[in-house]
Amino acid sequence: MTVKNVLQAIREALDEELASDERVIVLGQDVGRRGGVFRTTEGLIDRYGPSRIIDAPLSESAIVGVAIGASLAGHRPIAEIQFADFIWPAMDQIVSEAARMRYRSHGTWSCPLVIRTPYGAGIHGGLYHSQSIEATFAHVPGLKVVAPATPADAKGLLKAAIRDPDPVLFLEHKRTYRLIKDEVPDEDYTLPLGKAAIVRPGRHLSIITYGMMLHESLKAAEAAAVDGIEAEVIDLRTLSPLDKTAILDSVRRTHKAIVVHEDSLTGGLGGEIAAIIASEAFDALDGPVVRVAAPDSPATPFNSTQEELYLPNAAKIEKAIRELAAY
Amino acid sequence: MTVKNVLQAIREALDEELASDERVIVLGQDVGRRGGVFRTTEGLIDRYGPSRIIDAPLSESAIVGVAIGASLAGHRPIAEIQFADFIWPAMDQIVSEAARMRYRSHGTWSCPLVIRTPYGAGIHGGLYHSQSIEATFAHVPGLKVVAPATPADAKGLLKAAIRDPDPVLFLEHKRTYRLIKDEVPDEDYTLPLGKAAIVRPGRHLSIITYGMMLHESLKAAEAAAVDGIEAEVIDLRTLSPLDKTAILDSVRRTHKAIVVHEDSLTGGLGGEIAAIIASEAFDALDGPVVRVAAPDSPATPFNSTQEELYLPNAAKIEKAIRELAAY
Amino acid sequence: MISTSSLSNVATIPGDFDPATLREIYRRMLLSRTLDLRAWTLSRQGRAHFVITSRGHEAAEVGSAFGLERGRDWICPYYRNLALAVGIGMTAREVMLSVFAREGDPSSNGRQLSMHFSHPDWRIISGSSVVSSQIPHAAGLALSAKLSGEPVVAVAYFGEGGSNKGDFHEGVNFAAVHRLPVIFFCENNGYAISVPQRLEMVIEDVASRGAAYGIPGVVVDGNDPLAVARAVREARARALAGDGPTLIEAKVYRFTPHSSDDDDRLYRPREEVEAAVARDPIPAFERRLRALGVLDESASRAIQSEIAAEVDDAVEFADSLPHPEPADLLRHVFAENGSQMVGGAR
Amino acid sequence: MISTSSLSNVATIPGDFDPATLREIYRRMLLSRTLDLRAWTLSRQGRAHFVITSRGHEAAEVGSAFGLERGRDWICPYYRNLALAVGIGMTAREVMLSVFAREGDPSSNGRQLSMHFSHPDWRIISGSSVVSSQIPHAAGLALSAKLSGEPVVAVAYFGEGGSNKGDFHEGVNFAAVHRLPVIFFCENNGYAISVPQRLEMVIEDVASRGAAYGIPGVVVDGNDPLAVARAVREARARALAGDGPTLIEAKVYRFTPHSSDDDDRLYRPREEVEAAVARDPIPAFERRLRALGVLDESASRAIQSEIAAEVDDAVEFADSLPHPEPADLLRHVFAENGSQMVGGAR
Ligand SMILES: Cc1ncc(C[n+]2csc(CCOP(=O)(O)OP(=O)(O)O)c2C)c(N)n1
Ligand SMILES: Cc1ncc(C[n+]2csc(CCOP(=O)(O)OP(=O)(O)O)c2C)c(N)n1
Ligand SMILES: [Mg+2]
Ligand SMILES: [Mg+2]
Repeated sequence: MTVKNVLQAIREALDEELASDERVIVLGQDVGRRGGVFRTTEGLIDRYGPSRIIDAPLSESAIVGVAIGASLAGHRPIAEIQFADFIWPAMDQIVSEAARMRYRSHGTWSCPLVIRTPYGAGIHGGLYHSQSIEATFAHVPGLKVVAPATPADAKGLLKAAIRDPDPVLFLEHKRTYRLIKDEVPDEDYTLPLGKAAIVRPGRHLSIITYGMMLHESLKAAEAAAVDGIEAEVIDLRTLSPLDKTAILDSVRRTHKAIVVHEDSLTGGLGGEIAAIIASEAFDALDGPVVRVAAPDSPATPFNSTQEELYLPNAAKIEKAIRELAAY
Repeated sequence: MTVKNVLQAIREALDEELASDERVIVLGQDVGRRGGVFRTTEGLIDRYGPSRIIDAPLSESAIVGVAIGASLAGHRPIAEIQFADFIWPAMDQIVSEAARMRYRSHGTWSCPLVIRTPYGAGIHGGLYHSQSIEATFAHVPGLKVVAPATPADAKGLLKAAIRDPDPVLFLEHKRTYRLIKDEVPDEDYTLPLGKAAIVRPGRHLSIITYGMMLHESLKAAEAAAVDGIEAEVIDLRTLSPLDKTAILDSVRRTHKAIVVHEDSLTGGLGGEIAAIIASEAFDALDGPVVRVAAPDSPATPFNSTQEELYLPNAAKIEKAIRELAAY
Repeated sequence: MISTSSLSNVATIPGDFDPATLREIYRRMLLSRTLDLRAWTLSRQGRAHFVITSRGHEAAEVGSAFGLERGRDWICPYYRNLALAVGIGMTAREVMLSVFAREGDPSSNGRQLSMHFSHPDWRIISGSSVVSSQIPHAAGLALSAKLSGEPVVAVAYFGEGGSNKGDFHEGVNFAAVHRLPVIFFCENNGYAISVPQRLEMVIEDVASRGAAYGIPGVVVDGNDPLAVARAVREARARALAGDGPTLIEAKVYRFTPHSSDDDDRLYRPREEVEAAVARDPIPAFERRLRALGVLDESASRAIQSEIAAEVDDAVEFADSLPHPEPADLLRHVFAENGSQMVGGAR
Repeated sequence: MISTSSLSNVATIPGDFDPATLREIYRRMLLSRTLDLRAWTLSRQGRAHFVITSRGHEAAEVGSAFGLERGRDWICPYYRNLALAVGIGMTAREVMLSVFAREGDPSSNGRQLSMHFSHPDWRIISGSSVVSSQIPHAAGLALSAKLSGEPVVAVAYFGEGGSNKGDFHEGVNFAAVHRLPVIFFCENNGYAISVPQRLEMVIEDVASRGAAYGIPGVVVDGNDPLAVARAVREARARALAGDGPTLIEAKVYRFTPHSSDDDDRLYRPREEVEAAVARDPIPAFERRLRALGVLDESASRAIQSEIAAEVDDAVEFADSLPHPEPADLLRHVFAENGSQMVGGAR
């Protein structure tokens, strides 16, 4: 075990998979000499050369489309979209092509590729360097969506995503990159896609969350624990397919649920999770299913006042915990 | 009042708005001589000429992007995407541009435009002429999403959408085009965006639905009524912003809710609706919030067996009604 | 931009095609045409839900197939490519399985609209109905070939309409930058459904767009299968020599409405259609082969009756097969445990 | 493709620019540069979160503004357009309000990253950070102008990187087909962040892409504001005459890293940067005006100190204003009741 931040963990995962499997290639804007705008691909071009670490023209649709083609012929491309906000031009390639190739060819063809992209707010990125995009993609059958919150998870899940036989959208919360440091196993390991983790056990209510909001939720849970309210905190880690078992088991034990995400409320992933609980654990519920999320405005403004106001945080989550506990 | 089908109602709405407001223009593939692949723009080019009824090159992103530009300068463009399945190449223009223009310019600029597109399955369209796309767009702040189910609603809502100061995605269920016929007022009228309608009152449970599934739900409700189960059927009509008041009022009266949509289950709009109910009407609930939707596979296959299996229908809804009523 | 002239009037056997190959090209064009006509009839009879044709495009499509290493080169087709599928090697039965959407259809097992072909043995990649999304795929397949050193090319097929889409621009440019072994094959029939070329683009030749990417653009007579085969062969040689992509534009005409759902009388003058049909590449090629002595009356009749039987058999065979299993609906959304992938499983 | 030669060495006052205009072009270039440097310093001091510069692009951007009818022609800028905003007419205070993201910032009221300009009076349309999405908007604005008969053009600004995106292809093609009064203005600085031009495209000149759409492409020396202004003026005249769009490519160099978050030492040799800076268009233009007798030592000094004061004032002013109100966060997602729209409210 060595303490690393999320950035380092991701870089290591890329490096190890490139080293062990020559089918793995990386393509995206500025992934070469520049080492990526967040330095996640730093040094890779020196080690693997420009034929495997490919600086792409400013063409998101081609980046994903070319990755699809390469994956069809047996490569294992890792496409990088520089910011999640710029993934929309590649929407068609992701939704219509990567996610449906296996289904539409009845299993003849498949797209074992990973699309990595930094998402989320809290670093003064303004409207177009802050977006959360997970709800949109978690609604796409045939695509897996992964969103780790810690260095060890980031590494283990990224390696699993690269080895996965299906297309995976790998969401890296950019605020966690340098902020979140923790022990990372030194040996080669993967973590299974589709499995949530109980990060903090508790008996009074369940908080279901992921990404940066895991850390805010944990803080909130600690604060509420001072008054004897024990919140269980679940990190979903994979957003599609959802680990329904983990969600429902927890709520059946605690009888109350709060879903927390940074994305805007309406149509966010929290709706799906709340719906699952309301339909499949209804009999166990002792209170409304609560959602803590950003308001329904288009991403966070650049100025600091409003960025703070926009984002969910430990204080807002704590308030929700206390209210639900008192219900 | 005259009996018309949805196609005729839409064509009339276009015609009337083109006639009364010279800022209105139509652009899209095959909207000219061809009159649209479903004939919704039939005859318009003869009446308004090729400068207002514009056949566009095969470029969805430009169709929406050009509409945005024209709307900024004061026109009222109606962009047609030939099939909803082909809207993804325009995703960026819709999400990043049209929906955010007003917000990001703090009200200086705005995009009063309509994007019309036929969606939905049931006409043997296979994987790429059948998709439901509403959940994705209902999660986009700054964009309104409308999905009428009847001729009169289609006309009144389309006219309102054209006159609306904000971008509206107008979803036309292609199976309703010729199938659904009903009385349409002869005079000029609009219907307010954001207002649901109680199409069938009932006291035992609420069915919340829209589009083609309204008609299947009504059939199911009639079938269940034979045994004295009275389902209230609500047609949302506008999917964003949602008419929360109508949803919650109904569920507070009936104490039980079924959400029905043709789109695939996970991450569908039903999740949001169920979540609203589970959080804001929890105390009124006498049973789980039930969802009836397509399975999590990528749209409906072409062959008839599987298309039928894939789609929700009256029988499946009736089953859900009976089960929930018995809960 | 290079313009390859039609060779239709040359009266000696072209040195680069032996008589058997010439007859085979003809046979496949005719097989495609016959399947096409039958599929159209089936749709008019209500036995097929939806069909889309390649009538008028046969010389371009079959010709292109004969410029490739069939089964080794990667094919990214579009919905207009019935003749291409037949040209590459798909059988009448396989085509009819797609038309009837029956269990065992190798393209999609009845999931896709007809004429959306896919075949593992022929390296025909499944395409969606979304215009031009296959173009970057071909670039990616070519990237893969280049990286692994396999001496094959990838070919993307699309219409002139598709050349106006972002994915054309991005995909071709990417391939050009990396000098990938890929051929972009544009079938210019002058219309995107009803939209005539003058409302699609200002330029005359899609091939002239090659210059925007620094790659050669070649115009070829799409009614001449041999000219097309040669243009493709040359582009292939260039690609394998490391000289990167070529944009080939075959000038063709679509004889039918866009699909069984279309009515082209709304937008195409009948005289225009009739004039194109008068230049039908199939009888023209037959006449040419007769003039060359490669085909005679009896051989021609033999081919025709063989094809008629083949198509009859294919219809009967496909229609005898069951619809896909209901339970099959949810298969292959994701990899199944222990399933062998073609992609990603080298 | 036309290549407009640099006029840098001509020693008589160009007939088409009067001395006051020449001085004003110079003043705006210098004002932009001074604001740019100050914004960079503010970001290094932590007083601004993020800045992006137009240093090195000033001659191209201010020059282009002086080829337009400022305030009447529609401007669709990108993030590299500080000098353009100043060239069109935005004030130092308005720029600094964007940098500080304060209440009253006309571009976005502090919602967008700095240098994402918008201004109703100047018809500067708000742009996102998404590369090239503004290109189809300019086509749409031009369509609107054409339909309503207003004799104005729309201009889209973007980098050579942006010319590889689908929206460039689709937007330019649409405008070409409809002969819309629009100018596509490409600022080619040889890099998309770190990606050098040879990895972005095979061709030398983005302007040569005009041919793919049947429109003229013009290369112009982006260090020469007058050559740029003339090229824009000509394109404007062509557009208003009904002859459709022009693609102009100004060759420039970005003096700074991509943004305050970038470190260009990772990818650009220092000698290359230094060589470009040695050709800095601002002192070059000053020398030229001096040689022409349009500017003398004292006038030059007066401009400099006026600008210094203007920028000091702008910083002080902007920094004295409050951050946007918390309650403002949810405004303008949709139209507010009774609000007057600029768009859609003619
Ligand atoms: C992205 C997209 N937009 C629209 C359509 C609907 N559509 C199907 S074919 C077609 C015209 C295509 O024309 P072209 O590329 O010239 O090919 P052709 O059919 O003429 O061979 C259109 C508009 C589609 N399939 N995909
Ligand atoms: C669609 C999209 N992809 C990626 C980015 C990230 N990004 C911002 S600027 C830039 C490079 C742009 O280069 P160019 O168009 O040449 O303009 P320049 O900055 O050189 O003036 C990139 C990749 C973006 N803003 N939008
Ligand atoms: Mg065509
Ligand atoms: Mg650049």
